[in-house]
Amino acid sequence: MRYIPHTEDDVRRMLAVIGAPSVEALFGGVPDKLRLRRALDVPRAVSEQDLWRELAAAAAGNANLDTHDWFLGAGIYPHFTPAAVDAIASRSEFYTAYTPYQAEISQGTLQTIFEWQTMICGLTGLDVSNASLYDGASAAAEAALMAMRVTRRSRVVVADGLHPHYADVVRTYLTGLGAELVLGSRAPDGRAASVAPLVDDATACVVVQQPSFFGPVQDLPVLAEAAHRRGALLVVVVAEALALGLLRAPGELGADIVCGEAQSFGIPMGFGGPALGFLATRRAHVRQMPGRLVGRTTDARGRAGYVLTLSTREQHIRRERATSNICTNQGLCLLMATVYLALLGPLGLARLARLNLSRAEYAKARLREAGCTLPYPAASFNEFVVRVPDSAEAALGRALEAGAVGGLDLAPHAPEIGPALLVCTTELAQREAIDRLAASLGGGRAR
Amino acid sequence: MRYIPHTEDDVRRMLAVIGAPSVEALFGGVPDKLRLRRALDVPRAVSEQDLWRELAAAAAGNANLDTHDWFLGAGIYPHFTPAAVDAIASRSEFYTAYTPYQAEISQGTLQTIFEWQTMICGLTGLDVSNASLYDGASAAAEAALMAMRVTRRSRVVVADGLHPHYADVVRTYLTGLGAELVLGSRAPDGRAASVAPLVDDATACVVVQQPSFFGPVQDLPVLAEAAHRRGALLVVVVAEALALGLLRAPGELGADIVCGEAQSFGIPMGFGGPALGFLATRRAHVRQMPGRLVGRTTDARGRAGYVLTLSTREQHIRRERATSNICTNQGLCLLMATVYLALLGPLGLARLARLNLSRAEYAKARLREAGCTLPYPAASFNEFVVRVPDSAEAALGRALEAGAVGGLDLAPHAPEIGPALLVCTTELAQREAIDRLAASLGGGRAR
Amino acid sequence: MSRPDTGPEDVGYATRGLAWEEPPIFERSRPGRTGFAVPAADVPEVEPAEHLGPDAVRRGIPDLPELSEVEVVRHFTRLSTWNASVDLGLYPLGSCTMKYNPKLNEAAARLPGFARSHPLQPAALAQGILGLIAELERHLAEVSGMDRVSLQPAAGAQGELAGIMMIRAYHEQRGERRLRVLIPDTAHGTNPASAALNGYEVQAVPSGPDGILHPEAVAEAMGPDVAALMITNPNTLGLFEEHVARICEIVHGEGGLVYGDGANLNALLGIARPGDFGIDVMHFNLHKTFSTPHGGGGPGAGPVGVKNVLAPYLPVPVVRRLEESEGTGFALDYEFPHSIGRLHAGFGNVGMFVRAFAYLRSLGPDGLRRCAEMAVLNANYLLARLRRAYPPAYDRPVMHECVVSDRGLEGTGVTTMDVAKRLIDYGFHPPTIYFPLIVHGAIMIEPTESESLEGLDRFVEAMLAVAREARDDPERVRGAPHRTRHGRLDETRAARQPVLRWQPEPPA
Amino acid sequence: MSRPDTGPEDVGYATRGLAWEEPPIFERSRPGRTGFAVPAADVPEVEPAEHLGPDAVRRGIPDLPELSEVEVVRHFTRLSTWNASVDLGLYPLGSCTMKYNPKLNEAAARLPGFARSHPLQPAALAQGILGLIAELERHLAEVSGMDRVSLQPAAGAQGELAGIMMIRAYHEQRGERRLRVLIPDTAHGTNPASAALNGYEVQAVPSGPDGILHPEAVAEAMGPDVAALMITNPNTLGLFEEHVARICEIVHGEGGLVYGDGANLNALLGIARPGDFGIDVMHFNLHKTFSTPHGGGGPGAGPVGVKNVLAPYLPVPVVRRLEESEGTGFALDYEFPHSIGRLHAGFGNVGMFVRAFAYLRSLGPDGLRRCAEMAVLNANYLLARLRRAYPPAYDRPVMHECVVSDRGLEGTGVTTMDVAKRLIDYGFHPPTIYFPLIVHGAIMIEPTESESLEGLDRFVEAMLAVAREARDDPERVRGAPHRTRHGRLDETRAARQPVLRWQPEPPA
Ligand SMILES: Cc1ncc(COP(=O)(O)O)c(C=O)c1O
Ligand SMILES: Cc1ncc(COP(=O)(O)O)c(C=O)c1O
Repeated sequence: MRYIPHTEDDVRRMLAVIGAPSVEALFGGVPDKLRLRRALDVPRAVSEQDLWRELAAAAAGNANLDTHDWFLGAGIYPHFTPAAVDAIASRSEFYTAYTPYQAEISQGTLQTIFEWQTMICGLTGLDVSNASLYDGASAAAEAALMAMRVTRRSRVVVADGLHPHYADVVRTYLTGLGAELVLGSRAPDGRAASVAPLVDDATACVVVQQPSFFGPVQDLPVLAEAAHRRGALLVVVVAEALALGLLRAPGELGADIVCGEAQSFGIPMGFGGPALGFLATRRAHVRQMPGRLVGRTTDARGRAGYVLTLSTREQHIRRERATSNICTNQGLCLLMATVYLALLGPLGLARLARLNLSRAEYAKARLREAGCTLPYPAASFNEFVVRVPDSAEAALGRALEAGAVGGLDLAPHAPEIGPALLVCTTELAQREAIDRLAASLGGGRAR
Repeated sequence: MRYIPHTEDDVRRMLAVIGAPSVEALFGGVPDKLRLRRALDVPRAVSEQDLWRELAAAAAGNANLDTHDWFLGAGIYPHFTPAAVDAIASRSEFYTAYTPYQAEISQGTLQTIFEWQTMICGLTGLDVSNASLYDGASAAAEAALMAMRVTRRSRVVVADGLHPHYADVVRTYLTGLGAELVLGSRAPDGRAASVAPLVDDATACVVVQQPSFFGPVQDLPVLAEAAHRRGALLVVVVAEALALGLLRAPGELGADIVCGEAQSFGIPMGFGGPALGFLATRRAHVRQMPGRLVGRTTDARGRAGYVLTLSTREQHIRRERATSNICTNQGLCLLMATVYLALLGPLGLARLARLNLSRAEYAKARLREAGCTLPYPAASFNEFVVRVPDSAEAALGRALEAGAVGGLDLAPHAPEIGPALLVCTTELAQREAIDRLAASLGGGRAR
Repeated sequence: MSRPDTGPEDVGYATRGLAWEEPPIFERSRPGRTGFAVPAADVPEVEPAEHLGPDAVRRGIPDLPELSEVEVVRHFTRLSTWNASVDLGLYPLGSCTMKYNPKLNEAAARLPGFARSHPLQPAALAQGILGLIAELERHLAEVSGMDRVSLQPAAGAQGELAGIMMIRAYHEQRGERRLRVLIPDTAHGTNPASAALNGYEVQAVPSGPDGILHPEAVAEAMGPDVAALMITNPNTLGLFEEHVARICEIVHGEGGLVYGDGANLNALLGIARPGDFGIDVMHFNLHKTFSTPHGGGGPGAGPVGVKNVLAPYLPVPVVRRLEESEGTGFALDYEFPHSIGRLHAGFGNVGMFVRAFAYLRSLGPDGLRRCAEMAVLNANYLLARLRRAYPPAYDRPVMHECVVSDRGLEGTGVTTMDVAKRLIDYGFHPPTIYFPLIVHGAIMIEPTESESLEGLDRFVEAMLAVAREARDDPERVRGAPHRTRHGRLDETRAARQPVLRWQPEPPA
Repeated sequence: MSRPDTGPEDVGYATRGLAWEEPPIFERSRPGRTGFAVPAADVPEVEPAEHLGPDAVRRGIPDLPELSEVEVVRHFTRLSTWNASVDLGLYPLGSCTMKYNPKLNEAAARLPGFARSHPLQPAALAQGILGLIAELERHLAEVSGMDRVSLQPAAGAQGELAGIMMIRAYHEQRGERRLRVLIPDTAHGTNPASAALNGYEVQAVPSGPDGILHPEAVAEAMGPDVAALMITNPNTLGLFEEHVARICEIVHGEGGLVYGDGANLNALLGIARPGDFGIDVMHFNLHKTFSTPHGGGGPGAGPVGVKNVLAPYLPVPVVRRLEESEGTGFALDYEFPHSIGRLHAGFGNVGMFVRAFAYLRSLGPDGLRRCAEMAVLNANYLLARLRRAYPPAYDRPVMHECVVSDRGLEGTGVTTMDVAKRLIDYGFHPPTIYFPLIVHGAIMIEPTESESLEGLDRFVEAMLAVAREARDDPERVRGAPHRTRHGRLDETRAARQPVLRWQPEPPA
């Protein structure tokens, strides 16, 4: 077995030192009736070469960015990742290390997290960011729980436009806590309708996704007003982090917690995971934050360095009184995102976001011409709802024939819109591809 | 430009320190009439994303191991490379370093070369190996030149079965030196006919490829005898290095120089390059060797370490009296091969070679049944000549239809054999693929 | 500012050498630099401020640095040189199973069909991945003796949460409101944290003088209001909970369920199966037992396995092999009325599934068993060689890891923390320390099966050298590490005046 | 065995830290270990000894170690930590153009269509690569002002050999036997070595007091028996050979040809073209000017470019775009009766072509010119800041690199070698030293355009610190390096008693 060094001679010598007659004897502590007395029924081992063939075949069984034009986003976005990102993430000093408990021998990971925390503060307009959470959905859930701890309240108001899967996860996390989940409605322009009527003195927070799952850019100041008037927090959830390259920092518009999904920052779609949940808040709430935090300190010789800190919030110290149960998080994804943001810088990120926006506006025009309609007039970023002339299924079928994964069928999530798709255009969606998509979705019904 | 850090402000400050009015002024040393006063006529720069699309398209334009079954070897062999090899070769400490001139800060590269030299000694049965040469062909040429220096003779006898491209390169390297190149003939069994009649007192060396380009394993002792009787050296060229995992070390059979191509040791076929030339010889000839050599020494504190040594053979010291003009060689390929051999070890290499051999014997049987003939009875390793019923072209066409690159059409190299292919079966050629190949080459003419 | 290059050079794997320096990346930033080329716009450019309104768009992005590609690459390459890692040496963090992460798995997870596919693409266009998920679920069920597995949880702790939630759903389905969850005092922190996160009251159960859980203790704590007992087997002392079957009976007897923390499953591969102990639900740590890399703190994957009684409550979506009638291939099912719902926006950390699957296929039944055997052999070998200098917390045969106390250091003034830091000087990442909490100055060592005999001997020599130093030269140990770029870092100071983000130095 | 951790910590990029140790891999070997799984045989197994005869097969393979995959990975990962590299910092080896190696290019070269294709597969199945080769040849011709390019030579030195051989073929074609090749005393060693390798007698031409070649000197050496002059421009002193045009006329006047060593082309990209100087044939170093990595000593690529007069002699095969009449695409031509023949079994180092092509496409005309401009700016900036402490060998404006002498060290007892070794302590790979030979104690510094202003300033501070140390504390400099794992290594000893392979210690 190439992953295990032991030779039979090694084993003999080790048993002699231990004073055990056999390896079998080492398992004497396992009661006989609990022993498995047969070989596991899993396939026989294969050589690396044969395994590679098998895995390549499995991979070939999936449509992907290399095989299709791509207009499907809805929480996981098709973006280009500079090669330098994976080159760094492939450094085994990073990917084969554990959580940096032993600071003196983990400074590479620790300084990276410190840099990431700083970048997220800049993007969100808030004071503190944690290292990471599992994904955007659990980040939204953790934010709601955090707001409940901060406010000692148990009612969570969710403005319209939260990713349906995020809403599901928030619901899951709230079970057993006697919490109440209230969903807002949608305004005709596609943005969230006013939540003011839903917010009461028991409300811990208003959760709003920016931009909305349906695309529109939400009016944060109004939502903040509604929340703050009743002493609730505003939780802004960002599923398409690239939007932060262009939108005003939510922290400047009243958000108390900004969290979401940073997969767009150089992390492969990877069939949805690993992704990268992030969460930032105001300094005042730092002790209620979930997740790891890295802080700067000094060493015995007064030299600056970094350590995991404020661990008294965490499970390994606080156990049942911890702010969260999270332990292993998404460290390597955080590294990738930090490298990605360092490569793009403020201008690169802003220009890339602008290209995404421009492509979306171009696509809207083409789609209208092709006979589709756009139900929601509110301004959007790189994703929007398209109503198709016939059925969403038929339209997606035509797109597929034209070589494109054309978007998300909204029927399961928002049947009220009618036959509609959520379409996303990033820097990968080239003009010609957009033209082909429009033609296929319109089904030749050009006006 | 993302590869160049300078901002306009940096440029201004640097010019001020230099005391130059402009960047243009720095080129004052270039006479005006020699200046290019227009932009270079090369395509405009593209973004990384667009470039990637362009390169992926170019790559997609080539048949490769992922798209076809593969029976084409003839000097570059389709083998499986364990993932660990590229993981190590992707360490930028290795691939972005230069030739290890500054030993104290290049020990990683130096120790690797020292280990490679040792492994090659074991595989060839000789005392000293250099770091590397460009490829098997130039290694053969350098070996012939080296033999000329050692013997102070200028006649080079090439036994039949040297790779035609190697022979071409030897011929090229011999021009201008007043050397004589003599080619031997082929025995009916496919091996080299006796070269004794060709070897005279002016003969520097007998060059023989093992196994022959046509597959047969040559009789080295007989060839060594013929060479040594007249004071010539025996140069054994190995194009399929994997054969060394199974064949007796040439050094034990009379070879004075063993050189060749080590691409089979974990280096991608890469359309023929970069490859990995190697060259080993007896201690007595070390000062006539071409290429880099690494030796062990000690540091100021008596600690063992490694340095480039015996450089007085080399161009940077000896200039026109150097043993070769080689400077940059194939360092990273040598690293890959060293990792590969370390992973396989003696047993892995022997077993892998045996699998290659077994596949070849199986293929021979299938091909015979399919109506092909095998003109050469001499025992071979993983490659052999197949005479096809009709024309080589037609046979290869049928193979291609069956999804295989079926081998090398020998017409340009050995028309005398008739319609024939050189077919190679490695660990990648699975039984079913061999069956398909046999059927297609035979063209349904099963006996 | 020079410190002595201390310690016998022939012990361990490290000495001192050149160390690269690098400031926070923001201090390398210069206005106007970039490491990225934005693709040329092939469509009319939209002016964001016009499109969204001036108040909605930002004027700039503070705290993003400006560097060229070469500077970014150098920055992170240098940072990487400050980390210890499995690829550089023994990383014996107890309970973390820092085994070798095969390179093939890294390459496989990067295949475009896996890395560049989307969770919401039609199932018909994702049969390769769905098939792999279904197969991996089946293999994990077989390895653990559970009936069904969901890969969705993103890490062990989320697997625990999923398990606890299924237990809650199960009881509520029966119209029962149970309030307490019993957890042994040796349990990992995530256990109580997960139970509490789902609203349960946590009650600690003391382990016996022999370091394992006794039926009496469980029986005493057990009651009709207890929803579940969470048990880790082998436990965090590396001891097999030999009464586990009886304990499960007791809990079941009062209508409770038993949660199994599978973080230590490496010790049992092919040897015994939690499902056969009576465990109702458990999680796996693919990033421990199944070799997926830890990534400096994740991503991991924490699949949850259940017995059929809990199957109705599994998270959705569920990957299902189609019935003959439906054709061939795999589909996604959402129709589980009793499901606890979703835990992840997608399917979990799919990239880790690919790696774990590759690992399972590389090992097969014999290889899996070999892992457990050699992991246990290694732990027992270490304990045998260390026990005189570092007495074990509980003197019983261990499984995949061993826990020693700081008793051997008594009177030296040297603490477990000092020993850990001193080990760094010898080129070893320290073991887990001060856990489990019930062991005084615990040193928890898990070598895993990846470690060779010589590697273990080197580690032992280093541990013994430190023990000698603790007596002969305690200052040297208390002052460790000496060979690293940084001396010991002050965690108290970090917590007292938290500096959690970079800020430009105020111009002096 | 502790050495002082010397040097101001704020200078340069390095201090001291933990360094991993690792013996020769053979000392890690244990019989029976392996890092490889041989595929199961799906055909009847052949017994080699029976098949080939017992005398033809080996009984074992000495000197191959036996290790598991994890041990192999650790071995080489640790070894890698002992190297300096471009990704870790400035690597200002003069004449080597150690610029940044873009990561995209590494990924591109690994695309299966490039990395897993075969040189002898039918041209029809290799159109992607053949097209890339043809395009790169065209771009290199435009950049250099030559008419035709062949990418076949595997490195610069082989490009030189190809060029010299074409020159020979050209003369012989004219029935002329010319014996001598003129080479300036500043030339790189490969120039005379390449000329000699092809049987020419090498005659050195002295450069003038201003470090460049003068027409008179060439005229004097020139004669009807001179086949060619080899010239490097900018030369190895970093100086532009401003008389190159006149010199070419002189050589041409007597029927000779001029070979241009293109190793320093980085200084001229978009600025001037060797072809416009009168150069007849030249080589490129893709691993210098065009950013392909040096790999610790290759692989590189040394394409050769020629004027039309030499085109008939280019190495075969030649990649040709098909005529309309023949259809579209590219073909391989072998029909060049006057060709010098083959230099490589395949097409050369194709993997480097992919990288260089990617680099050209990333830069475009403006980017290429920017490279030259910033490379020259950097070299001049360094010289401006260093000149007082390290006087330039020749006091003229430099191009992409600058050469200083050891005059500034006079009386200190400190040598150029000492300065180089001391720079290592500050985290810099030393410049090229003792070359060109005509400069006493030459220090040849080529920063390339990849280096930032701050990076250069740090290097300057280190150089100046060393100059100060040379006066105030010469022993410290003579004893350098101090911070590295190894002290200075004894090259004399290595050459006196060569140990060129590992051998087991004789059992004591
Ligand atoms: C015993 C035990 N249980 C649970 C966990 C939590 O697993 P994760 O870190 O994947 O959330 C760990 C991880 O350290 C553990 O050691
Ligand atoms: C000026 C000069 N000419 C020629 C060469 C030889 O090039 P290569 O090392 O690629 O053979 C070099 C490389 O060092 C060089 O600097």
